[in-house]
Amino acid sequence: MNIEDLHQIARIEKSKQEGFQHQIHVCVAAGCLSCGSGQLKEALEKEIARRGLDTWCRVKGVGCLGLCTAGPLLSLETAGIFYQGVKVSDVSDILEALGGAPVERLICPVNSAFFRRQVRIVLENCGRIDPERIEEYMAESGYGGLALAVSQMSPTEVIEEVSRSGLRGRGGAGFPTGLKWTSVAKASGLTKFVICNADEGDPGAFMDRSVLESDPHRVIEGMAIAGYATGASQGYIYVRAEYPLAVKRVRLALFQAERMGVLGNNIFNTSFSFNIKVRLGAGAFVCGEETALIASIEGRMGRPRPRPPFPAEFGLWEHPTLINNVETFANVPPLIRKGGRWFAGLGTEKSKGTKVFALAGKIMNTGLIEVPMGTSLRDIVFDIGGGIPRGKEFKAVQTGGPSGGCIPGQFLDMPVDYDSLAKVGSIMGSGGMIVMDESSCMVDVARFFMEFCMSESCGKCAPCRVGTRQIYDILCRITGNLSGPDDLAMLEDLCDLMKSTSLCGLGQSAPNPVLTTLRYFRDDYLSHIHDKRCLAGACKAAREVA
Amino acid sequence: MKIHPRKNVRSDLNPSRLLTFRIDERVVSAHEDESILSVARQNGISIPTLCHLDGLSERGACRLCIVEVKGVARLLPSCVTFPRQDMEIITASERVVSYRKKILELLFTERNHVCAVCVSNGHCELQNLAVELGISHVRYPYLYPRLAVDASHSRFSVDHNRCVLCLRCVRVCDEIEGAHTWDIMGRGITSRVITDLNQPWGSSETCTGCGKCVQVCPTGALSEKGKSVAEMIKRRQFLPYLQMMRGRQDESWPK
Amino acid sequence: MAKITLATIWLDSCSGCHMSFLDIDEFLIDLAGQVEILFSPLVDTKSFPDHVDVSLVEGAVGSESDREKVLTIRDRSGILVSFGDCAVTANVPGMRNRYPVADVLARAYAENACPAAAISRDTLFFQEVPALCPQARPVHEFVPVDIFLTGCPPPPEAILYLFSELLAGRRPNMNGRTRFGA
Amino acid sequence: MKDQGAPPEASVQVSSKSVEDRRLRLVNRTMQLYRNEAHALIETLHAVQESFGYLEEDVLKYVARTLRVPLSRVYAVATFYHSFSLKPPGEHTCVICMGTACYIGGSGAILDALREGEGIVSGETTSDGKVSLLVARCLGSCGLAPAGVFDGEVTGKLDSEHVLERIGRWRGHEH
Repeated sequence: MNIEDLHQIARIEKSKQEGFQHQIHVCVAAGCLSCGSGQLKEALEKEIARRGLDTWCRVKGVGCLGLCTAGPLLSLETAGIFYQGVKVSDVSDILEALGGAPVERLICPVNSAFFRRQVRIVLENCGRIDPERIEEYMAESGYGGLALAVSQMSPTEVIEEVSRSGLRGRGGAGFPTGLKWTSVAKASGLTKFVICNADEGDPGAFMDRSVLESDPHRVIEGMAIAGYATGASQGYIYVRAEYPLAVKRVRLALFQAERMGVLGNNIFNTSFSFNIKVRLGAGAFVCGEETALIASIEGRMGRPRPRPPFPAEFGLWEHPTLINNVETFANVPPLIRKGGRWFAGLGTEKSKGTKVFALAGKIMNTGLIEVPMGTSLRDIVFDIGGGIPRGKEFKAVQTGGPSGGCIPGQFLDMPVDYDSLAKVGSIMGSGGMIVMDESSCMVDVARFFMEFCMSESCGKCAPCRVGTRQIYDILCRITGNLSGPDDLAMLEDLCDLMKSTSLCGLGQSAPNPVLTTLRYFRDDYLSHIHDKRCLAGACKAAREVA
Repeated sequence: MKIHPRKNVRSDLNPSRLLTFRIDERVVSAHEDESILSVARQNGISIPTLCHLDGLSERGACRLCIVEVKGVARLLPSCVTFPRQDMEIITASERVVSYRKKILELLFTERNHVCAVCVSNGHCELQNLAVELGISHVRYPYLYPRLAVDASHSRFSVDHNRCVLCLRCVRVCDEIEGAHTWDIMGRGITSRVITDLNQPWGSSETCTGCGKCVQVCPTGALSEKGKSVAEMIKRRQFLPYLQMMRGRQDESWPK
Repeated sequence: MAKITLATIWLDSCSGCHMSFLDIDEFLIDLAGQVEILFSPLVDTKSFPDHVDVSLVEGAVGSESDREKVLTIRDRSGILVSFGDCAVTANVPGMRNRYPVADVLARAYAENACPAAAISRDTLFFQEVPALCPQARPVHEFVPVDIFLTGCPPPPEAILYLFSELLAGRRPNMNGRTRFGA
Repeated sequence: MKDQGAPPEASVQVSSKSVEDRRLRLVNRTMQLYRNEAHALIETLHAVQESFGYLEEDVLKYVARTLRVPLSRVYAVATFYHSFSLKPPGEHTCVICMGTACYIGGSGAILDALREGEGIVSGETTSDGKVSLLVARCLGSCGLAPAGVFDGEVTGKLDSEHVLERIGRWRGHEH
């Protein structure tokens, strides 16, 4: 394949799509599939064929439309109409309304803040293209970034463009992507690897899953560009086995990309070659840590090892290795196509671009959103998210999963970016955002996360292995109203120990949910300890005390 | 079990730089590929360790050997940290010592370490560390897990109640004996050392019965049968020698 | 100089620490001149005095009655010494903590009885003796402890050192004089 | 020199299995795909889990020999990762999501109800062998919290009655 071929495929695909007067997009990402969008799509196809409408109307399975709470979702691309909660019995009404007045009772307001306030870069194709057809991705300028990079830019220029964009790792810590690529490119060695971390382990996060299910080629293209820039010719996508649909679509996408020649040898008639393999995770949160992930790809237990040496010089099979997460790679193709300066124009001074969040918990609009960095928490929760259901009071928003923290109402006007979140004791994390209302006891929430860290601790270093268990026991005693006078001091003492002495990021950040709830919701703790009462009324006394 | 870059073998082809730096206010010099722990010990400065053992690969896991380095906020494990020119290392600041104590106390709570009835009483590295660090009592609640004793092997026994998961047994079996009979199952607080497919040691097909694992074990977890309280004394002088012999470059002596 | 008043007690333990105390031999005579024992298994007193300067508590807290005693002692003592490994770590009494109390009693008094006793499990729960707590725990988990004297038993030299420091009005530093399991 | 290619006894001891057991096909294919290299261990265990439903001890031995990985290492990997199970599963499988959104949404109460109503604890199979109950860290279906999977079918917005009812049906009794 050369660049002309790419443009040709895009042109053909475009004109084919324009041939249809109506395109009905049915969301077939995991969320809507589990409310029956698969059957809905089938019913639509059958009915269209029965009515003989198939020459001017087409049904297309697309990736996540965002508003998971209202599934199954359906969009009429040309008319710009969204239908929500669609059932098989609605099919004939929908088809009859085509071209006329929409079906009133199914309408999902598109001009609501949920849709209006989003800026989509990573999700630009989500809900618009069929993730199982490479041609549709190409019709949206897909693989154009790779073509541009390998044919007109030197590897150094690609890295310069990435550095100029100010893109930071979207996996959690926010390490500057350009810097990471530079160190891998500079590392000595002929064999290098690129790994995409799709082991999205944070409970309450589903951004990576949605991207892989809705637009897998974007990640593949990003990895290939990274391979070109760093001098790697082999890539791995390490994806959770718990995401069967994402695995299936990634495998299909890889197959198509190889067949089309955008992966393999001599890509776009250059000397650049790049291949990608899929490796399945097996249910270990700690494998999100770089060195543990590498151990897992090598077929071993995912136990982190001390760094340095960093994977950039001593990684997979001892070779220099670049590890970025799904969303980071997904940002790369548009960044190359449109330039680093364009990307740097979005977001805040130190956090550029946009961020995808998975909104969940006690919030009206649960689902997937993408907003510019620096959007305030209030805008996200109350405007885009539609606020708290059933007239309840907002209590906290949890970001960063088990490594993050609970942010109270007083910080609602804080801009969401890496540094502001760090300042209040939380982290950006991979983008899970869980909203809690007054019915959640924050000690119980801390206990929930500590239970998670305890059972996900790899057990290698003593502070994390035993510390998580001791902290969990204390939190159980507190929620069970069985705590002693010294428990609070011991809790703080152990959190400090784990933070300072654990081997890897999991152990060092595991105390964050406890520390932030202690800082902002101390009353929840004190009420349990002194009055033997749960302020939120959420904890059953003396439950599950070890 | 390769978890860390192999030490470069120094030779004329691969010279290593000699560095000068400070440990506890003392000026020392060492090669760039010698760990801070090893340099400190050569200079008579003791740093407590549990998972480290001369002659085995490093794990960096017990966290007892953490030290402070001036200008670095994080505490660094000295067994896997290498010196840099003009580095200033403090091995026993108040902060570091207090963390070491807490880690050791956590280890005491994790399993059932009843020194009074232990074969290794008086010869135990865990017990000695408690004395060295001045631990008079354990502030955290003991967890009292229910763990088994496996005495199925004809000469040795393993008592999980006394295991600190240093994994010296796993490493010596893999790296020196070459059998890899031992490994570690599960994760987190439920981790446990196993032989073969988590079967009784006595039924292991791969165990050569060499007993190296018993000798390197820092506590009474692995012991020789027939030893009563305080009678188990470990001898491991063979280790550095074996490592040298097995790691040597020219595989055979001139015959 | 006024004598310091002393109480000693054993809870869930073997009394070995008290034996080690007696092993300071001739120094007992010196000590007798400077210390007045108000309450101890070694003297005949029925109830704990209102105040003592120093209390040595041997043994783990293994029953509800132990717990009450330890609370009283803390209340009425100037300096409370956790005396020996059982008090400091729960030691041997703590080895039963992994098993349910009923199983422990059955094992000790029925299964291992010699000759095999025809005792059923139910009759093992006597009314006359204090019921065991689910676990035997160290003293400092119940009350603040001032001095920890480890060892099973603590060596006589360490006990002697403890007293000589206390008598000199100093807070003894036990580091290096004894250890767990000594 | 002894041939190093085929591990000794491998063919003898598992011959009965490899010839007759069709379930080994997927396992063998996976190992061949990776040229029987040790790093294929996790992928191979996935294949074993998929075709046998759990990791059978004999198969673990077979995999260890073929990939030339120590037995203890195979067991270590098999128990480190939560996707693998060493016990045969029940006829039906129910997975309850305990991700943050689902927990906030009440999945803890569902587990409590299952324990009280059906006597099942997560990670275990009912004594009649009908139902295995598992807990997932996050299904990624947070928009539908609390979510669960019943024999592979993801279902959202669960409540205790609904779950008890489905499990009761599997076990052949009503609630």
